[in-house]
Amino acid sequence: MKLKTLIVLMIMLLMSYVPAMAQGDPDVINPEDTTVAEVITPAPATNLSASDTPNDHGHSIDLSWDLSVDDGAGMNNVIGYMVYRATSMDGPFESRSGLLLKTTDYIDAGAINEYENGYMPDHTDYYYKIRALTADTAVYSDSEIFGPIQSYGQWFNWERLAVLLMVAGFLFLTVFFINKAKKGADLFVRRLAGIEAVDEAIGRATEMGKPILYVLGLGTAADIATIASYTILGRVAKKVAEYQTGLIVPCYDPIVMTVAQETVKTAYLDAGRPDAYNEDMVYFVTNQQFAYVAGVNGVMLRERPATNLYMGKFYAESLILAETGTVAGSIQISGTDEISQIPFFVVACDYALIGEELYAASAYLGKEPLLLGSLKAQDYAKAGVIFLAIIGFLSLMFGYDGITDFFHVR
Amino acid sequence: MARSKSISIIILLVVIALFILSWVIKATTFESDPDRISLWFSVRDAFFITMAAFLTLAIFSFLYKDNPYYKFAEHLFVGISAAYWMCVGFWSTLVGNLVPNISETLSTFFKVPYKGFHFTYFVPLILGIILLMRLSSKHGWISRWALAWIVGTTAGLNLIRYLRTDFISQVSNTFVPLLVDWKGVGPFFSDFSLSSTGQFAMTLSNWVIFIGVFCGLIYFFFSKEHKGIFGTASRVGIWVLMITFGASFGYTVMGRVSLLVGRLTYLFKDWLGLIS
Amino acid sequence: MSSIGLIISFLFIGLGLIWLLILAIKGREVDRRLIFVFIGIAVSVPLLFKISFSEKATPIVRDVFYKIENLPEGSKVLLSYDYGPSMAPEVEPMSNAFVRHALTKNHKVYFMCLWATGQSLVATAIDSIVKKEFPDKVNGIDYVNIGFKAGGTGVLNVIITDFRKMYLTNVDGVNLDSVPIFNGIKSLRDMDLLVSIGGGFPGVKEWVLFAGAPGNIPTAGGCAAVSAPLLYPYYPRQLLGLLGGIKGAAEYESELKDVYPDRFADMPTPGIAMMGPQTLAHLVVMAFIVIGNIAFFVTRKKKV
Amino acid sequence: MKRQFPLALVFIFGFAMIIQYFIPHQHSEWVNAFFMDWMMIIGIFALALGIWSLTRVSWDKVKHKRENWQYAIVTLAGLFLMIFFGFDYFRHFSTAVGSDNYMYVHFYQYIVIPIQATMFSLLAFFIASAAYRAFRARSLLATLLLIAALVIMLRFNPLLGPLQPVMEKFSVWLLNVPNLAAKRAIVIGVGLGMVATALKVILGIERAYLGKD
Repeated sequence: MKLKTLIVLMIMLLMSYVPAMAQGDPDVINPEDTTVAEVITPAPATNLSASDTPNDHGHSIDLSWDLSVDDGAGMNNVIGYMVYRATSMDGPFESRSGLLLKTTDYIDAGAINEYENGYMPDHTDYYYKIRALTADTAVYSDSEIFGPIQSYGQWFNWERLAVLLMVAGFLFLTVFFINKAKKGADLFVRRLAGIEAVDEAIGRATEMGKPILYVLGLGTAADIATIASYTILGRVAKKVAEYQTGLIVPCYDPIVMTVAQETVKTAYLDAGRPDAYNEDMVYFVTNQQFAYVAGVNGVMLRERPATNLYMGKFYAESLILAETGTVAGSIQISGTDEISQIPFFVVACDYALIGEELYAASAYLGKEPLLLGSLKAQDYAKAGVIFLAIIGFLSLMFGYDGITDFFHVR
Repeated sequence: MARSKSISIIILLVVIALFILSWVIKATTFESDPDRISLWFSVRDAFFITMAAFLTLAIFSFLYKDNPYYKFAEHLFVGISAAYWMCVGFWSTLVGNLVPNISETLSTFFKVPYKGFHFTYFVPLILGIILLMRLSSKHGWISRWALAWIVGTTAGLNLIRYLRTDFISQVSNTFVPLLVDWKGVGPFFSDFSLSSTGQFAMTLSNWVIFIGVFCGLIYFFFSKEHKGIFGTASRVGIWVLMITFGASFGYTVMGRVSLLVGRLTYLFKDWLGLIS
Repeated sequence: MSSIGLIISFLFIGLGLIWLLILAIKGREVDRRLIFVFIGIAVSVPLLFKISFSEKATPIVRDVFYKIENLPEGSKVLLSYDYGPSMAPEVEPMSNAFVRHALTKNHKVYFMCLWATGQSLVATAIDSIVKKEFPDKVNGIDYVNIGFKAGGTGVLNVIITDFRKMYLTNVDGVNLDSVPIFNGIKSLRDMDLLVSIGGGFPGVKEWVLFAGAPGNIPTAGGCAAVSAPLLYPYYPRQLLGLLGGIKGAAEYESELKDVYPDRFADMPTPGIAMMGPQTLAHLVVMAFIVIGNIAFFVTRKKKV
Repeated sequence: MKRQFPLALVFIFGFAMIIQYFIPHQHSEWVNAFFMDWMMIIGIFALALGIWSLTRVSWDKVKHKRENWQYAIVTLAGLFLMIFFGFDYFRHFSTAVGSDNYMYVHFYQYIVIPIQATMFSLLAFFIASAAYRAFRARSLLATLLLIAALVIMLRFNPLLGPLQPVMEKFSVWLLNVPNLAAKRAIVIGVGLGMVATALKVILGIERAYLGKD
């Protein structure tokens, strides 16, 4: 009974599709009329096969079959299919899908957890059949039953092999070059104007007796740009402590604030000036984009910092900050990986680190071999990308798309 | 000094007078509005609309120079917004998300549907409390455990996420055919057209993309001196970057002007009633 | 009225710019505040005098318009308000136009938002447009608002397989199973069109990457001008069309007025109205760039 | 314990997160799902620290009568009034969405929203002043920047007449093609930088943020 209502409902749902499909007599859909109409049992779907869904967490089975010969041809009375499943050969079978139109495959996925509705346990024998339905709820035909089949989770997602190879390759490169650097190999690094300017800017601030403003941006603790910014802040704070210049770090995200406090404190300790550290150098303003900007603008105009450093994630506020900084007469150095904001920093700041340069900056400032090693690894990876791109072009030219497929990660 | 002080007091008095004037006028115009049921409502609504308008003007005054009105609006904004996010966070995250997963008593107290006990929600609770240990000068170092957890998890999770969503998809999208729909030299010239979906335009675009990406990447090389051919490529790379930045900048002007239009519409329409 | 305004503003701005040009040739730098004054005039005068220019929809906008136009009546259209009040002036005209268009075509409209700040904006849209202009449309049958859930892309990951894992009720607290419009709707895959309005994160890009592309669901978007260049690459394959900034909104509005001249005769067209200030402001910015360059070359010559 | 344990935590959790991506098993999927939830909850505790910091800095200003101390009172008053209204659930408590206290809602609507939108709209002025100052043909790079911006700005200028559709097409091409190339180059670089930074953090090479003592 329940099944019947379900099918009636499905058919009613189908009504909305009828104009688009332009098949089947709309009158037949009315359940009351179907008792009169004479319908012949259609041919069943054939070649049903099932297998565990690959590269997943289990609780799911892939099904495929061939269309009934009466679907869109022959007697042309099949309106769609439904998937049925049972835990034994003799049933009871329950429906697992809605009405599937002209479909030859289906993924039967259940809930993962026992407490959820529709839980589908792994390592259980399942039997499947496909029912070809006609407009008459009582007239249908079932395919042969396929089974038993079990679902289970895999331990490795092969579709993501490309990512694993990249991570592993990059990890190897990084460790390799860091070791090389440790052994004293001289690693050349080209100069980056924006980073060299940081040193000068700290010196300038000291001469002028004015503080340095460091803005970590709007990134949350979950952004790697913010992590990169902590490390730059660490180096800047250390120099600031050595030169005994002031440092102001207004924060947007409270977690970022705590990390930044820890970073600055460590830097002052490293510089041998723990006494000069003051908890209120790094403070929280507010967790709201433009309120934060209003607050930082105020600091710029009232404290008149000699240098403003913007490092991290920035959004629309980038230009407000940079223009106010210009009015205040500060030297401004920025770095962000937020592509839509780089143009504004490039236009309005004295120096702008573009994208990857932000991530390279901490290595530059530290000039530690360990960190320079990772820059070398980055370069090799870029060379690898260029190499791959060329191989990709060539292979596409010869009509082979295996390489592009390999890098197509779902 | 005394003179500038008296001038600023006069300005303040004028501002207050204008504020009251606007409030009164606004309240009387509301009075005739059938939607507002009582005098009290019109007075109250008129106050809020006038305040919003004056705060808008206070922020605009910043364009001239820093001044007490901007300072007032700025400080008020900082305080109120910080508290607002605190309250939103408390109600939607702690009450809406944490409480229903850990305690039935608290769920009833806050009138949220209890979802059942989930021990996993104790992890953030404990980490949050550990983080609060910062306030203790003696045990503050314990809070680093929470920071370490956050930074470690973030680093691992985002490393993968960016590799997947941005990096690899961009790399694989770079694999574009450099000869679109190539059928030979003859057809290429005989069907030559400049239409944007035509073969020539598509091929040209793909070449520009290829060279742009290639030179852009060269520009980002750190461990090699940008000299010779390498230097030329890197220079082409920065050209492409600059053209893009200029284009983005030019494109954004439109959006920013729209925002200003929005604010001025508020002033002209909702406050002054100059336009309908 | 509008022609007087046009003359006044052109006179004002034109003469002012010529004066500045003369100053520039003499080698004087323009005070930034003067630039601000010009921008202020260029934006407010057209607004006060209602100066507007005619708009014609570009293909990228037409694609969205005719997608909604050509869907069969009663199709399911999901509108996600992924923006806050600060972005509203730019993208609200778009969402209003989408709502009007979809309801006129008798589509079923599902409102939601990925931004907490979108909630009140959806409510405003329902109160001021749906209830006032479409009084015969019934909440729960013709449209529904399921509101906001925190989690951004996480929400999309869930609702692409099952709405009910994320949303138990609509905003009024009614169980989704008792909302007629949700009958037979399990996930995003049951929608005929997804429209995300908003330019930040999460926004159109996330809808494409986490819902439209994996679920193979037609996705259209409207976004702030700043994010449009970043979204162009997804058009037309993953994104069937895009309204970029107020210009996109104006084009959509004019298309709507062209196709339904009677229905929308009195429709407010904030998008079109905003193009007047846009055009003048762009002229002013360009004029200042030119003046700046003249000043630059003059001073350089003097130094040499 | 003070230094080694956090580093170990970073290492273990960092690698666990990387590995879980490759395991489609159910035990790894909830880790991903819960992380964001957890971060938000921790974020609220951290926000308490933030409010504490804001209060202390403001109070310090008032106490020592530093420059502009009067305005610090405004901040504190706004903060505590809003917190008071926001937590006023005994009378007005509605749902988990938040307080629906009249003052709370109206403060948001008539103070936060207008100021926020106005701050944002300042950009219209700043974008003009930045363009005036920076778009000068000083060098080849600056000239390229300038020309690209002008071309894009010209695209919907009705005074341009018949040239307008050409400009429109060209600017769309500019946004579609070179823009795409530059974006890809930046994204690929940024991706590598991120991976490098994340690896340095996980391997404990970058540890400035973890304190010293």
